[in-house]
Amino acid sequence: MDVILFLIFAIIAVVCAINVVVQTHPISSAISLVGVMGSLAILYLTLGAEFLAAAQVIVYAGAVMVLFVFVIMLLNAGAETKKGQSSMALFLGGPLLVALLILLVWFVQSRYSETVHFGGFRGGSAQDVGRALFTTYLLPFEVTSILILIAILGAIVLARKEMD
Amino acid sequence: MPANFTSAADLIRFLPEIILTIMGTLLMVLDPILNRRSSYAFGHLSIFALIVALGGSVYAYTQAGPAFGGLLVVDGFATFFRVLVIVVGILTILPSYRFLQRQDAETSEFHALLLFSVAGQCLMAASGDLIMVFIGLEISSISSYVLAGYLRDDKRANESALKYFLLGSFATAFFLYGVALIYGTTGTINLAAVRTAISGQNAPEPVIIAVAAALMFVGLGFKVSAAPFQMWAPDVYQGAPTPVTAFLSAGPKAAAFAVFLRIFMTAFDPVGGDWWPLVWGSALLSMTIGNFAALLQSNVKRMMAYSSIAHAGYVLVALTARSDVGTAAAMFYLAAYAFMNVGAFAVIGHLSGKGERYQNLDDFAGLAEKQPLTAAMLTIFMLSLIGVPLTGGFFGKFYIFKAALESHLVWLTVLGLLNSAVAAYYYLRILVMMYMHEPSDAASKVEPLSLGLRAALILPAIGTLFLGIFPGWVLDFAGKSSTLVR
Amino acid sequence: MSGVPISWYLTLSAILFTLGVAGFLFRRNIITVFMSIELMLNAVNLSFIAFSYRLQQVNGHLIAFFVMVVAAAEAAVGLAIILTVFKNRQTLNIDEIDSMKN
Amino acid sequence: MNALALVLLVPLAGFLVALFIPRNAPQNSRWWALLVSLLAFIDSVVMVARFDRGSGGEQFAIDLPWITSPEIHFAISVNGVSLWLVLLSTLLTPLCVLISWRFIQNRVKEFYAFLLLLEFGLIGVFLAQDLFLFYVFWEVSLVPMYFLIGIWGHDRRIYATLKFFLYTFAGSVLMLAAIIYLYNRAGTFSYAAILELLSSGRLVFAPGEQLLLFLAFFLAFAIKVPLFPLHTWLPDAHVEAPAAGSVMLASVMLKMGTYGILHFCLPLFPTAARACAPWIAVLAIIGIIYGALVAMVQPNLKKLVAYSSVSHLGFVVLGIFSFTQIGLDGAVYQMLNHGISTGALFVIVGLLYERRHSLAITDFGGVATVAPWLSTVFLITTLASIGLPLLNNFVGEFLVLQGTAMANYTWTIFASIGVILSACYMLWMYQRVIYGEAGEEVRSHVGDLNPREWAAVIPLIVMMVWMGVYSQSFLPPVSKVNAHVLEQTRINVPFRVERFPSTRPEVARAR
Repeated sequence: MDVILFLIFAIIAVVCAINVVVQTHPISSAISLVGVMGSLAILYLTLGAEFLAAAQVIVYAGAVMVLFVFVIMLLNAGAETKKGQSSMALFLGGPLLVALLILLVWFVQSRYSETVHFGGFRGGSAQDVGRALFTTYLLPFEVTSILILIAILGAIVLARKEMD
Repeated sequence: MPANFTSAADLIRFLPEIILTIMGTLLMVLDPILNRRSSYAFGHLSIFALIVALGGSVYAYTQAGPAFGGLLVVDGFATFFRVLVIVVGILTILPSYRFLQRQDAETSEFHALLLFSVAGQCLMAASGDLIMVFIGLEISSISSYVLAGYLRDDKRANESALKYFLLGSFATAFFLYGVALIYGTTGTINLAAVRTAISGQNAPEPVIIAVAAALMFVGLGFKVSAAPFQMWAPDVYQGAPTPVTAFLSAGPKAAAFAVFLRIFMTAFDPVGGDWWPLVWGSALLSMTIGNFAALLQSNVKRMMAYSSIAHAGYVLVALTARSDVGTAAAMFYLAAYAFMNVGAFAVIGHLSGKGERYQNLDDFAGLAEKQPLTAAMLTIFMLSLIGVPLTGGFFGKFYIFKAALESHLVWLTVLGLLNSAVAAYYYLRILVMMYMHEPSDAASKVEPLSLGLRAALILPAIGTLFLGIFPGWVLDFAGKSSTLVR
Repeated sequence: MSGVPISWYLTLSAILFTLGVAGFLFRRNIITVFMSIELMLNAVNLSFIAFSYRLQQVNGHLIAFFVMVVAAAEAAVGLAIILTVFKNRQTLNIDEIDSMKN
Repeated sequence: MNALALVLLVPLAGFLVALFIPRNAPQNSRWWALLVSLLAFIDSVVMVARFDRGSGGEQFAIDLPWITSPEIHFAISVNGVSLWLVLLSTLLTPLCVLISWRFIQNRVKEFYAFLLLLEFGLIGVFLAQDLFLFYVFWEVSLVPMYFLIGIWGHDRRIYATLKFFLYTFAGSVLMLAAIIYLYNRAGTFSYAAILELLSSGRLVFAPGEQLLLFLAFFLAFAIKVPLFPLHTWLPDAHVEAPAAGSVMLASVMLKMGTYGILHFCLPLFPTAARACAPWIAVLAIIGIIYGALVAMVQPNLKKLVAYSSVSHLGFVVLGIFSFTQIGLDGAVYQMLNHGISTGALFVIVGLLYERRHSLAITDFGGVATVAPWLSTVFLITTLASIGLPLLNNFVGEFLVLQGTAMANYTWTIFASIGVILSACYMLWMYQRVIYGEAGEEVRSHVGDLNPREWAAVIPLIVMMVWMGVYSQSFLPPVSKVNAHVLEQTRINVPFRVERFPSTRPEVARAR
């Protein structure tokens, strides 16, 4: 049952991810990315990360991707026209990519034989995350607020009508 | 789980970041009031903030120790880099008074972003945990992205910001993947704990740590613009507003190197045998690519970008040495580099004129005749970048290669030194232009030095000479704190 | 009933990460490139959460949470930058944004 | 106060003050530079007077800690060789100030400031007893010369100055690597301490290691000398430099290389030095003959003198690598002689250029008729340069050849060719410039020496005669130092290279 659940969503995630990369129209890529995020949210659930699953849907799929779609629509971005790849990307990126994939798959397969059972970890509820967030991780939590402030400030600086 | 998670000592150790954040926010809030009075008020206020933060970080050092349960570590190393990035912040603001005025772009946001960015860098310098490294890195980076694109209507600035942003985020993802692997294999992301975990009895397979180290190396390599991850630097440095370029090449870079050194010398030190060839290759490649590409540039900002790649290579040589002396040498070099580079960019920004039209090598022609002081200061910076004795750049280079030779890196030393001889050529070209040609259009139109600019030139020059003639004090401090990093 | 080996999750994460890198390297549309980065960050998050399960700790969740927050902030700034670029150049093709080559 | 410290500090202080003289008061700059350089000269004369000729060691030592880790000292002292080189530098600087008095009209302030900085760097090189400090001075002296050539030079000055800087800089970075390596092995930068470690056998270099270190040092010095295949920067730099720059470059700066070889390469790496001696000697001889031959066909006065420098410096290197007391003495003496006589040649060429604004030999002719005194001075200098007995070069060349003959007679024969050739090209040049019909240009522009110029040439003429007639004023301290150096080269030397290749019997008979 767990295996089937994993496989279904893993395959959805991979297919969607491939779609993100191969679709020429950004809007299709964006929709596919939402698919990846959704299936990942389910996988988070199987790993016992309830809070993160919710956050994934709300923050990522809900907020970030909406922003993306909004910008795509706003700019009325069409499909990619130019198909010629820059040679540097092909020559440098291709081998790098294959090496990365082989390396990662190899080393990941060679270890970690623990298995995941649905419900095998119950420490990821909102309560648990919340407690950690306001004790051990209080500092990063507070500091992240600066980050949000910068994001707001940055968006204002870049998108404002004119300098004064 | 710690019961009392904040104490007074914790807050003191966190003082510089607190000060900078509060002042940054204050700047935004006070914008409507200050804007009407004087456009200089923002600059004054942020310099004040940085000076207070400087005091804060020194005060924090008197209470040295870990804070927030090991998330932060305030030690000599952290203090060294905190002070360094704050000083870089001050030296960035000084020339930007006039620069921003000329581009009609004085706003409180510029200064607020700068303060936040410096705060992020302070955080990076002092973080003892990968999550803090990550957040500090992002605070510093995101504000830098915006600063690079600060002149919104300038095409080059847009492009600069875009490339910086895309490649920066890309690098962050690699870094994070490395963090994930470390977390998965050791169960912790605290640097000291990671060190214990991978050197202990039941240490995980070294190859996994090596892969994690490699991924983090990719991420940090992008941030410090080390080859082969250097390709963004020329476009970004050329396109960004010059004071911002100066800042990018000194502040975030120093902070990224601080993180680099701390992670690799603390957490990954036990597996040093696995990663040093990687750093060795990157060091050599950075020096070579940087210096040889710089030979071909006619745009000075672009040339300085390649030069900064080369200098990242020199610092990597110090890292390759994997010793306390190497760490101290890297610290010293970054300090010297910050002075000479920020100073050089101050001159470039001063000369560039409205809309940054004059950035070419030819535009420096005859500057010595029109403005001897500016030319003399730039000469000091260039000689320091070349590595001529009695400047900080020379002593830093000397110390780096001394550390390398102590670690038996003979070839890297020889190749590095030969590289620095190649580099002499393109720095000298600027001197040739300034002193040995008839004044150009740009040099004839150059404005008189404003007070801020004067300070922005003379202070780094004093710093450069001080580090070259009396390196002892800084060196002792660096040497003392480098042993504590482990 | 047998469970899913944790390495399957990690492999999935590696595949997604690699796809993200591929998208970053080979796509020309800036927005798609940016989405590839988001994909990479998601892959990393999956690793964190899988490792967290293995270690039976909540810490990995928190790191993943911070990654999400940072990604959101990055998205806001990144999209703003993309907007300014588009406004000045009317293109989203990354190859056409090269005004500074020698 | 220690006379030595003053010699070094006066030019430095002079330089710093010169930076603050207003730009619109060039006359102040000139007088200031003259005053400072004369002060330094007087001071070095005092130092020479106080120098204890009886002892061969380092004197007036000052040793102040500079940087604690790594341990670097500000250690300076003077010995029987550096004594004269310092005197040479301080003697020539005021003369350079004098000959530039009218010639340099733009950016006067910077010119004299750089000249004083140059003096400071050059003196420092000869005095430093700490390897790090030595490197510092070595490089510091490079910068003012770079500007002197680049700003006040002739048409192709930029090319020349870049070439000059890059050649020397590239050579010296390897020396820096070797210095650092030496420090890591010996734990000190102190020259005396390293020598002590070497002689007591506590520091031993493997042959290959020693060879590489020797080559790293030697390359830096050989470029500066310049030894034959590395000499190409020199004609360019000389020709393009202003007169004062040429004088300082030829007379003092080139000696940095030969002094370095004598002071560092030989005592520190004796085995490698002896092993390389045959090769280096061959290069030196090629330099002697090649320099002379090329000088012969030069249409340009300065270029001619520059190539003659290549030839003369070959003698110095040859003398050093003869590894004999007489050869070494001759080499040092020749260093001083070359400083005086080539310095004088460049001064005179500079005076001619100032008048005629040309360096082409064909543009002159008949100078004797319009400027008899100038021609006389020129004649004395030319004869000195050729090596006429009773003038200085004769003593040096004779000693070098004698020393070389003791080491290897074949070398002597070939080197002697250089002496003959130098007579040819110098006299031919003199004839073309001075005698013959005076052209219109020469007649209207070339005047005789004025008092200021007399002041610049008289000291040089005096020195030429003095050094030629009574070399005993100078040689004894030099011999003492050289004896030390030679002694040092016999320590830890597993094998000896006395002759090369094997002396041929017929040559031996001829001897």
